[in-house]
Amino acid sequence: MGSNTTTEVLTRNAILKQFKKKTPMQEIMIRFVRNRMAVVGIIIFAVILFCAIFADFICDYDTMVVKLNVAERLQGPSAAHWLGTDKSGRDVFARVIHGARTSLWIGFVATALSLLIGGILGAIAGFFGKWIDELIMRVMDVMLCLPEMLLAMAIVAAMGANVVNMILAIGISRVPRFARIVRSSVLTVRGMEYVEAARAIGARNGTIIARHVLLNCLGPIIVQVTLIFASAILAISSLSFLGLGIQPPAPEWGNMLSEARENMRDFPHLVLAPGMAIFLSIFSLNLLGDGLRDALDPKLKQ
Amino acid sequence: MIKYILKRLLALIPVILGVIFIIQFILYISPNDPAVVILGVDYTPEGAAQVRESLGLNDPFIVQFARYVLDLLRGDFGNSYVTGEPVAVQLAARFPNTLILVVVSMTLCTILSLPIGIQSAVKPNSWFSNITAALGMVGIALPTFWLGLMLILLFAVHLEWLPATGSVSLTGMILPAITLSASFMAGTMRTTRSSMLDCLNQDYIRTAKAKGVSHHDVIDKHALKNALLPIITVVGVNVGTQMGGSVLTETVFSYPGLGIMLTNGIKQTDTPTILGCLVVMAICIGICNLLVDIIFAFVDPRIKSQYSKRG
Amino acid sequence: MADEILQIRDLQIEFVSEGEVTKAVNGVDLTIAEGKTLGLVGETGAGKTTTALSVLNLVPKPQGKILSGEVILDGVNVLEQSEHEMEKIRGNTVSMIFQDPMSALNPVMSVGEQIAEVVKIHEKVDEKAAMERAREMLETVGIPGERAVEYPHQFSGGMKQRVLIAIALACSPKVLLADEPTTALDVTIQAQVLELMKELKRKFNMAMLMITHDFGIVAEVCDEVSVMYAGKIVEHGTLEDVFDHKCHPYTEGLFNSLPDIDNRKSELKPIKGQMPDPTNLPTGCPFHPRCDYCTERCSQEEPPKVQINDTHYVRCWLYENTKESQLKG
Amino acid sequence: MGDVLLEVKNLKKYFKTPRGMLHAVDDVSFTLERGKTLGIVGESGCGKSTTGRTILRLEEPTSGEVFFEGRDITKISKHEMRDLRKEMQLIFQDPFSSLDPRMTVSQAIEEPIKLAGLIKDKNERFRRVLHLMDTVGLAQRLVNTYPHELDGGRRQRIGIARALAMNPKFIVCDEPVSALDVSIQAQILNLMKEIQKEYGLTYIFITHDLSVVNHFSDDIAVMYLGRLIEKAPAERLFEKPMHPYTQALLSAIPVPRIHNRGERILIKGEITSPINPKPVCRFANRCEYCTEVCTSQEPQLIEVEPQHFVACHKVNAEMGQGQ
Repeated sequence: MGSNTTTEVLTRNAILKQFKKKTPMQEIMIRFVRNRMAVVGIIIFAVILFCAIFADFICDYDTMVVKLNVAERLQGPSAAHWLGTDKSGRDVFARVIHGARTSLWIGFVATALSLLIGGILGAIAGFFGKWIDELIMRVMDVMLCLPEMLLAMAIVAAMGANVVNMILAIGISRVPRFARIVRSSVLTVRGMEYVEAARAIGARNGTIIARHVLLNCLGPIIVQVTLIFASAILAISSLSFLGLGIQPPAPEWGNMLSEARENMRDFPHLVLAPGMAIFLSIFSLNLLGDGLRDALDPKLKQ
Repeated sequence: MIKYILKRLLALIPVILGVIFIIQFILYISPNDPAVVILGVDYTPEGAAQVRESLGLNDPFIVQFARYVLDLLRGDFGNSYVTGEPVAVQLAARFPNTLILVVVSMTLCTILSLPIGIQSAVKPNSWFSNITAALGMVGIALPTFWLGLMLILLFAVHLEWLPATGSVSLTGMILPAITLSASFMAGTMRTTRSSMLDCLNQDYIRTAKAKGVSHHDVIDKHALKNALLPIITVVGVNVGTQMGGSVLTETVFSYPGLGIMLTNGIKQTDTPTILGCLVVMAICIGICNLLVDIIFAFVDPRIKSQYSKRG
Repeated sequence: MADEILQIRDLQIEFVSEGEVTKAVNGVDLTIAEGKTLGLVGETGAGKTTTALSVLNLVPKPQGKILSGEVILDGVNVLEQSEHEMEKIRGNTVSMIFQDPMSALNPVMSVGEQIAEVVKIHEKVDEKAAMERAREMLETVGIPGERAVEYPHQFSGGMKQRVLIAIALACSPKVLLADEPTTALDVTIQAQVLELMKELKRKFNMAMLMITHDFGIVAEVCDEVSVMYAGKIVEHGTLEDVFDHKCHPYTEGLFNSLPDIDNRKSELKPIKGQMPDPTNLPTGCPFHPRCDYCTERCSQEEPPKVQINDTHYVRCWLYENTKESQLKG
Repeated sequence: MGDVLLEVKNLKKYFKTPRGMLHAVDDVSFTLERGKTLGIVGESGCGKSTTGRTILRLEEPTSGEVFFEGRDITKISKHEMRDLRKEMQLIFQDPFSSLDPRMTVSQAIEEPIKLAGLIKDKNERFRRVLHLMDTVGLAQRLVNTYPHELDGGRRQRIGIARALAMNPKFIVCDEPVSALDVSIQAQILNLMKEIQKEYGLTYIFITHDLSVVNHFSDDIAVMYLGRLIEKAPAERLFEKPMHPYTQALLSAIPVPRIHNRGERILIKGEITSPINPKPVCRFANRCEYCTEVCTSQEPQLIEVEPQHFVACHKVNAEMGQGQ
């Protein structure tokens, strides 16, 4: 048993292990980690994500985030209130932290929604082609004629401003983007010779789609997911800023900015903090997306 | 060429009809009752029924859609539920303001970002290229409305150089235009840079160099003309996105344009106003796309010859 | 000799990317006499194109670095010329035709403009005269002059290559560098283009460096041939020298890899192994790992240039003693 | 006639294009005996690759029949066709795009065996993979390598191993060596000859390189714009090409020798594309012997001497006179 001098005795795993190499996934990781900006992006995003997940441990929601406390209104930064308080005496730091939770989860659900709908539509259009492709893409073209912001506003206008409607509005308005990117990557991969090669060895359509097409489409879609996540976060705060999204006293960066406007002349920190939070989330996601794009780019693989 | 333009123009019609259809459908399925908006405190079930009947809201959706389109052809956008005035009047007053803002900001954005993008592509590893790339990353991530607020703080509140409120005047336009163009500037710059870089790596650039074409002409005559195609597309798409972005900018600066009208319309659930604003913006964007297609045909001989031969 | 129009001496070029050094050209010497054609034969990655680009001083920077050597074109060392000086030389004294005609023409300029451009740069003529010349050049390469207003996408691959030849020849250069000009073309079109190039070479009386991997093309158009392997010229001679008295095992291997069109039963005797990795070239003779005659010495010491006769030399230890015996005999 | 493995009858494949119907393969018929190699040559756009793919039903034929071991495979269900794929394989032209970039060498070779369910035991299956790698000359240490890390020759060896994995009887080789350097090309050609002998394979060898096809094939078929215009045993075709296009094609080969070079026949013009072709000789506009009949009637493929088929009015007329 112990002898592994001949091929006969060696099992499959033993040989595979003997010549073990880096998988493409590991190589992508290495390329990603080498990219300094991408690492900065992922660190910033990790901090924001941490705040969002553990917001309740960092600051109590009921006492610090939503409770009115007129006695302590409009204070500057202090030991008790790191970023001061707003016009209702609520702790700005606590609101920014809890705002991360709002933005991230709504953004996440909205992105997932649009990926789901757009992905399915794009995949159908790409796989089946012909009239169904024509139909889906014409509808997407029409939707693209309406900027995402305006479409989202129209949906909120019709359905009313609340969390569910906002998810719907942001999710649906980003469907065309996903549909297009998924369709084009499906088309590219479908045209590759290795897909025909799989058919030539008798693979079924299902196997081809799962093993060869989808796996190879993943790269550009992942990149797009990060970028659309960023745009969803921006949309949430934009809608809330306009008063069409999350309503105060619930903490949201956009509505914080909107509320802070009237006092910004004397208390500029009120607009600085939530603005920086929006900026950093989008910035980090964009860096992440760019880093992923570079790491996944087959051209750099040589 | 004329045939090409006509063909594009015809293709625009179903797109605009489609946009109107989508917007109207979204508003149609809304649970909001227009009668409540119109009657306000005078609301009675009978009165409401009468209002609905007179507005034709009991008709099937497709009839309402057809009626709206037909009215639109006569320039009739319906009357506001809140004020009862024709929406068209309001639109006529507001739309030019938004258009001016978008045009100014577009121009600003293009004038600044094209040369920067080209320069940073020509010298891809220089400090200039690195700094502008970093600025671009920051610019893209800046939320428009926050940037607007910060600019007000700096230039209106602290330095007191410019008014905090936007208006259709030289000084009143500066801050809104900068705000609106900032994020697009970064995007246009990045596209210019990457499409220039792409073109500079093409074989025909090597051919041009081998001919003895000077460095300057290689960039101006050979690379730029090819790089222009994706840039034009992005600038075209920007117009649409800027229309969307103008809603936020106008709100920040209380600039009297379509954006504020739209936001107010939504808050008051004033359907004809919402519909009117969105339709005007969509038509505007459609026309922009048409212009891009036409410019494309002039720049790209592949489209031009396709039509000149058989047209 | 006075009539040498192009002379490359001890050229060494390497590329650096992501810390890896690719040794593309490792001490190339070659000369072309006025009006003669030299074939440069080798497989992918042998450094043929890089050698040709160095004549135009167009080795891509900053990755590409010319470590040593000189390229003397019509009496001037182009590697020492300023960019401005080079612009006057490129397209005028020396022109180049590239491998892929599909992407070598600018898609948004008419072919007439592209030919006229080179005329305008090098000969002080106005727009109209330049366009007139462009039309003449098109006729010269067998395309009706009125097609000058058309754009590259309206031409087929063979036609595009003709346009590129017209661009290259518009200013009657003394040297033409042709980088696999027919590889991307079909056989019958290749025959047309080769015929055209031979005819034009006579007409313009220029020297030509013909880069190819095909000995058939060499036999067709060249006077002399250099065989390149891993950035070095391993054998050089006249057509007779190389075709009838080939010396280097690599040259021999290349010929043995070609199917014999007259004897279809003949067996192919391929060279064993793969092309060496240019970032990690073997020591000694770069061909030694694939060579059937490899000795201890081959793997350690680089073989010198051995002159077989006046026109024929080879870089191989096998012929080390040939020189003396030849001299004696 | 010997043991016929493949018979193609009036095979047609048309594609719809914006400019009209593209007759990529138009009425092609031939038979191929077991253990032999048929070379199909022609220039780009002549339909040689489409012919190969249509025979394997990777493209559905527009009309016509393909008999494989006496069975018309154009009539069988997709399910049956999948089973039949074990017997008929394809080697691709481009060793760079025909391999899934996310599959290692061993995974790529294992895939067809797994899909066909030939060997259930994992270790046994893997031994088969190693055996195949050995057959095509891939070192065992490459099992976990990805295609992008290998050169063209090695990638093409993977492609051959994949094709061999299911013990096929028949392989269509679509320009298997045209992307490779000369020295590697000879290695692969020799390898393909060896495995043909060892496995008793029948090949269709598609290429544009006439000297390669001459070396490799028993019979050669020449295609032009979707039509089969001449077919003959390789020796005969090179000795006495009859169709003017074949003559020009053969004379256009740059021969790597400096003595006894033949005179070259240059043909004018360029290949167009067979979109809505008129029923005339498709070579007529480039042919120096073109007569009235060439531009009014389509020539049929006729056996002018044993095993030598030509579709040319001029040849037909001459042979008719001769008899």
